[in-house]
Amino acid sequence: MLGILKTIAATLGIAARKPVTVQYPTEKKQLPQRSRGFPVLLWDFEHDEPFCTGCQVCARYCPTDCMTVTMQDNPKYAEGKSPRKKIVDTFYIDYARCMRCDICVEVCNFDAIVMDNTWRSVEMSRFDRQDLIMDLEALLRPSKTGQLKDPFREPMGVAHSGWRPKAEGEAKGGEEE
Amino acid sequence: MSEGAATDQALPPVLERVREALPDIPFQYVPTPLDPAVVVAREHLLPFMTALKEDERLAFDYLRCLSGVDYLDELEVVYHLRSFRHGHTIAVKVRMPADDPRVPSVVHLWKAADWHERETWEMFGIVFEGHPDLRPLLTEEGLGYYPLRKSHPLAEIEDWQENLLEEVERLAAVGAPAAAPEAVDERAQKVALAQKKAEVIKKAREEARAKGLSAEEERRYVQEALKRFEEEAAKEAAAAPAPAAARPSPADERAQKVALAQKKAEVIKKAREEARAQGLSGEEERKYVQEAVRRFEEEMAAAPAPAPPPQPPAAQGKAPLTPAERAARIALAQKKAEVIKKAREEARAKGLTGEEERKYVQEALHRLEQEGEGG
Amino acid sequence: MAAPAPEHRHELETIDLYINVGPQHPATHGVFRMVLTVNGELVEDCDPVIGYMHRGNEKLPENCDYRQAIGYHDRTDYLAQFNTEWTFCLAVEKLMGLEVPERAEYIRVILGELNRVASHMMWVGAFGTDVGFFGTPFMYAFREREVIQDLFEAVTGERMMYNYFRPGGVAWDLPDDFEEHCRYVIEHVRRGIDDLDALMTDNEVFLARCRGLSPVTPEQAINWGLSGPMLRACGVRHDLRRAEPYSIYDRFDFEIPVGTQGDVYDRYLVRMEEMRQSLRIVEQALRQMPRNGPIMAAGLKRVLRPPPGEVYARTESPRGEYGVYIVSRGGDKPWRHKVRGASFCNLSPLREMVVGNYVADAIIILGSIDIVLCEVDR
Amino acid sequence: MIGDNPWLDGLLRLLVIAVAIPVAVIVLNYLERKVIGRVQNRLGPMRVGPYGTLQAVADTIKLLTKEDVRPHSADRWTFELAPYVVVVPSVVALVTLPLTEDLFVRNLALGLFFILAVSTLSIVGLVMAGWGSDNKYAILGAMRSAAQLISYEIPLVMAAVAVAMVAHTPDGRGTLDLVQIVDGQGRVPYIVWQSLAFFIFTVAALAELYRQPFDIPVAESEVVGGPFVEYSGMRWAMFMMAEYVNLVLLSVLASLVFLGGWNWPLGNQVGPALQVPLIVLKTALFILFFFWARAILPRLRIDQLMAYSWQVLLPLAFYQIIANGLVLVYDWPDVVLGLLSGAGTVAAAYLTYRMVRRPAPLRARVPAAAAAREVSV
Repeated sequence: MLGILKTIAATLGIAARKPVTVQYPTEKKQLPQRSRGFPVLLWDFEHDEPFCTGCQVCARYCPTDCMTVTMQDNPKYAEGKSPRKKIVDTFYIDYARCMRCDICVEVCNFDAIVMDNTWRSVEMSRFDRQDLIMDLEALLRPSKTGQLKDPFREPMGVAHSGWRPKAEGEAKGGEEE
Repeated sequence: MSEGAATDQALPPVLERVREALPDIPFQYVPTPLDPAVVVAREHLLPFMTALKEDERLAFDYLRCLSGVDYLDELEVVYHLRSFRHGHTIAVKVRMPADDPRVPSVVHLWKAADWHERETWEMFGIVFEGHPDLRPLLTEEGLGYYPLRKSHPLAEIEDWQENLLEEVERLAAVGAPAAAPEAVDERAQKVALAQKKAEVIKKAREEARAKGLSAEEERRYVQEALKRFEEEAAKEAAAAPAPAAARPSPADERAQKVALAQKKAEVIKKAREEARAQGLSGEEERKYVQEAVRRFEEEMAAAPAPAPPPQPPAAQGKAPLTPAERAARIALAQKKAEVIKKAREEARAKGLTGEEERKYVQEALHRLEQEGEGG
Repeated sequence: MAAPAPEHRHELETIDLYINVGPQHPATHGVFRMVLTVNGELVEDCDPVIGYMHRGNEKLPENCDYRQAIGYHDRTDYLAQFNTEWTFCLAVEKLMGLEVPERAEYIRVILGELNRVASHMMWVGAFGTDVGFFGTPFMYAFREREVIQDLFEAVTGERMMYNYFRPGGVAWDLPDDFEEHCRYVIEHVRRGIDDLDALMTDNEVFLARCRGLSPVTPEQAINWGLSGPMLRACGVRHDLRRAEPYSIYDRFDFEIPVGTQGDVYDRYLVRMEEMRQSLRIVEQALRQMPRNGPIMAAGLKRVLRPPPGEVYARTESPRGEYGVYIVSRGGDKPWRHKVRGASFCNLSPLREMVVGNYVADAIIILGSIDIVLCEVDR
Repeated sequence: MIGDNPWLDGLLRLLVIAVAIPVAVIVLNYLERKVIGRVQNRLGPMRVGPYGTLQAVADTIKLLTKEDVRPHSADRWTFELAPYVVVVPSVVALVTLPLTEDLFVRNLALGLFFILAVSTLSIVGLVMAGWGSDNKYAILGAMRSAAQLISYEIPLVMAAVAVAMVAHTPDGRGTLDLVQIVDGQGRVPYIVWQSLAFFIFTVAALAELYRQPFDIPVAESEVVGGPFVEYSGMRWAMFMMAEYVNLVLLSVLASLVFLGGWNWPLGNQVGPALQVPLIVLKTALFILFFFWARAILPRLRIDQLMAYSWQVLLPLAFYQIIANGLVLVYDWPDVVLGLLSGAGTVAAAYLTYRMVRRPAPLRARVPAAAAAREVSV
């Protein structure tokens, strides 16, 4: 019976410890900066337009094929207000299909798409599957309204093959593959 | 497997021992990164494998992986073996023609091969003779097709399903019951056939077990039952000719959109080369390319859209794009391209500037269209 | 093949009771079904039925390029994703002859070994519920798993499906506070292992249920193709990290725990000891890891096109030898992509292990094999 | 005796019990989840009501309102009556359970005998539930529960009888009246003189309640809840209520018979104000032990469980009764009783230890049918 006595002693010790439960809705665990929720688009506040130019690289590399992107000429470019000739016209991500594999963020040439690391993207359950298909306006909302404080910009991905430290001031312009 | 298999360059130590132990069985050495691979003919496989297991110097007692590979014209089975006593590894490869997928089973040597062979059989259709219990493992009985064969559709299967659904919805919406079951029927028929076949197999297997046949006769008994069943099914099929529903061609818009994007990309590239050829500065070059794209879009808008919107079923009989019509359109586009090139060379020969050159090319196009309508 | 005895030689002609254990059953760890032919409580015959989780994990990567295929490996063995991604990357690196930088190798070893601890924790919890504990080992095990998963989330951003390793290195660098977060995890997990040890190892009732149950001799184990803790419990000192060292495992010293009788209790002891050894490896790796340096092989194209050839790469996943056999014919998509799941091979001799025991034991023997159904059905 | 009408008095006392049972079940359910939660280093229910106190109430309401489904192929009346056959005996047994000298419904001269006799009836209910719900797991669970409850009923009864034999009463020794047994424990509780009987009683009580490590009839991982598989809603709630009532019954009985009930440290004249909390404290001690055993012990196998009862508990129970008999015949002082019983307890501990350490007997016997299709290994 020694083993069982030892078990009782051990469990008495453990029962005395502080319980580890986090009571979810009232207290929430602090998400790390790299937490991968769902992909969202970034808003360029200087030129008041999305960073994304609709180049469809992410749509091509998405394993689950959950993105559809179309491109349009940038009206602001004609007026000379923004450096981007092309801007995204419509951008749909089907969050029901997306498996959050972060390949789109990696291959994006213009660093226009990042993973939302706030609780909003973790609490993304909806009653109807159609509501999970996010259009351009819904994708831009977190970045536009400032919910997305500091998204994780990975310093080095395979897309920028050939490792070199990304100096701070380096231009974010997209270089061709 | 690399095509040019090196035959006699320096053999690794393992294969030296294999050469000593089995002088009479020819094998071909194929260098692969981790384990030395050998290709053995199918007839020599069983003696080769028994020697690998039993021979003192080799003692391959651990079959770690058995996989089938489909090289379109040939099927291949790869055995990866390891010896615990000596610590060396080897990969044995056996090739067979695709229409005669038979390989002797190695379950009596390594029990591990049991499930591997069952899985390879149901995925590739390679029959392992001598396997005690060759039932499918992952898929259900009587599936009728081998998923991992290259012939089994991979990408198109989605389109095939999507189109089937569209077809059904559209026909259901029109309420034409006569035509509706035709497309769906093919799939339901196939499922029914598979279920019937599964029952036949199960019944045959029970009878064989009841008669107390050994596993070998049992499998042959099941085979005959299947053959008898197929003949009856064939007779029925002959009596009521199954409607040969041609698979609807995947005319969805996504493929169309991609084609459009590619054409536009070509136009941009061509325009950019021309601009560079003329040594235009960055700014003009961009404008030049923009015009080329605008012209291309007008041209596309003017020309009739390649796939007319789905007409009502009544006109469904005429296929949207008969091959003759398509050939005519391609010829027209080529003629137009030549005219543009010719006009451009003339303009350059005359030393016209970019602006006049474009007008010149425009007129050439108009003349071509008048001749076209007139002709 | 002995001639089959024509009829049952039972005194009283009783029909056999077929019990379907699964596919919905609390003890089958996923969608797996055992059709047990039961005579009273004794199991006379067991026919394992698999294939409920078959999703064509070997056919789909033939349509994806080499980076997209990594997602499929996360989903074959969903308890040891770093090990499976590692095997796939190893295979592609061997095909292309890539040189993985030092720091990336150390990151892979640390995350791989911590993943082994997390996977064994999951097993101990689930096995405890099978044996009859009312969820206590499950809660202790998951408390440690949460700690490890928080570390993984800090590094890769995901708690389970990491998609973090790339052929040639890792996707991006570690966060700055990784070092002391890792030390906190090691110390916390070590205390968790001691809790579980105190709760289960000497517990007489646990001993009574597990000791001496379905012993497996080394010859049987090798012939059946067992690997990992199942093989080591039979006394065969074989661990790929030591027998065929891949990556930088030859720089660490760690023991390989080995059992004596090959029964269920030995499998439990081997897995508990393995967890401690993994923590030792992580500590050594943390000390030896270069502070900075490249984490990705240089000069990689965005789309990898390995030269034609074939390779069977294998690593020591928590369940055993996880092998990936890739045949490439030069294109950006693998021509054939075979996955040798460790659970697939460990599960195949289930019939020989279970027949002759009680129904209650059949459940525990199945639990002790530590099967992950996605790896079995692929 | 409230009012001079015995019927009214009896009715009122029964009413008290009828109210006390659901409250006790809800409180125990909540406490069990809190205790097991704390053992597992987590908080337990916190969401419904302050600190989760209303969680058990919410569960009860849910169970009462949930539709209790009856499988189509079930044997109708067996299926529907089974819960009542399980609940009624354990509730009836509460009638003669005294909390203090006059806090009971009716005190019978054969109180102990009545309680043990009635509580064995629930075995029939479990077998009816298993057979009625026409489900393979249920039948297996029912057969297991029948085997287990019967084989552990005997040591339980014999342990109680052993104590009843040596109970000190004003007119000589031996009585089945619970109040007299408790009165006899003024100075020394019977646990001291009858430690072996106490050991047997506790282990057998665990088995009676089919709680870990003897919860084979309702093993989740093997027979998925045993006889209760097909039940849901109100009927399942009745089974759970029966379980908790049995728990209370056996804990109170154990504290009365072995720990001296309301009498031991404070004596008889203290009055109910102190005696009731004392008996509640002792019962709580037992209940805590049962909860803790559930959290930390795995499950025995059916053959080990049966072997343990027939080969260890029963011989020891006989030994205990013979020892008591000797002491009564030769009129030795109580100390000898305690020594003999102590020796028995040590023997019991050693026997359990040796039996559990022995590896499970190897059953390599492969029945003929399986051998026929055996794949050559």
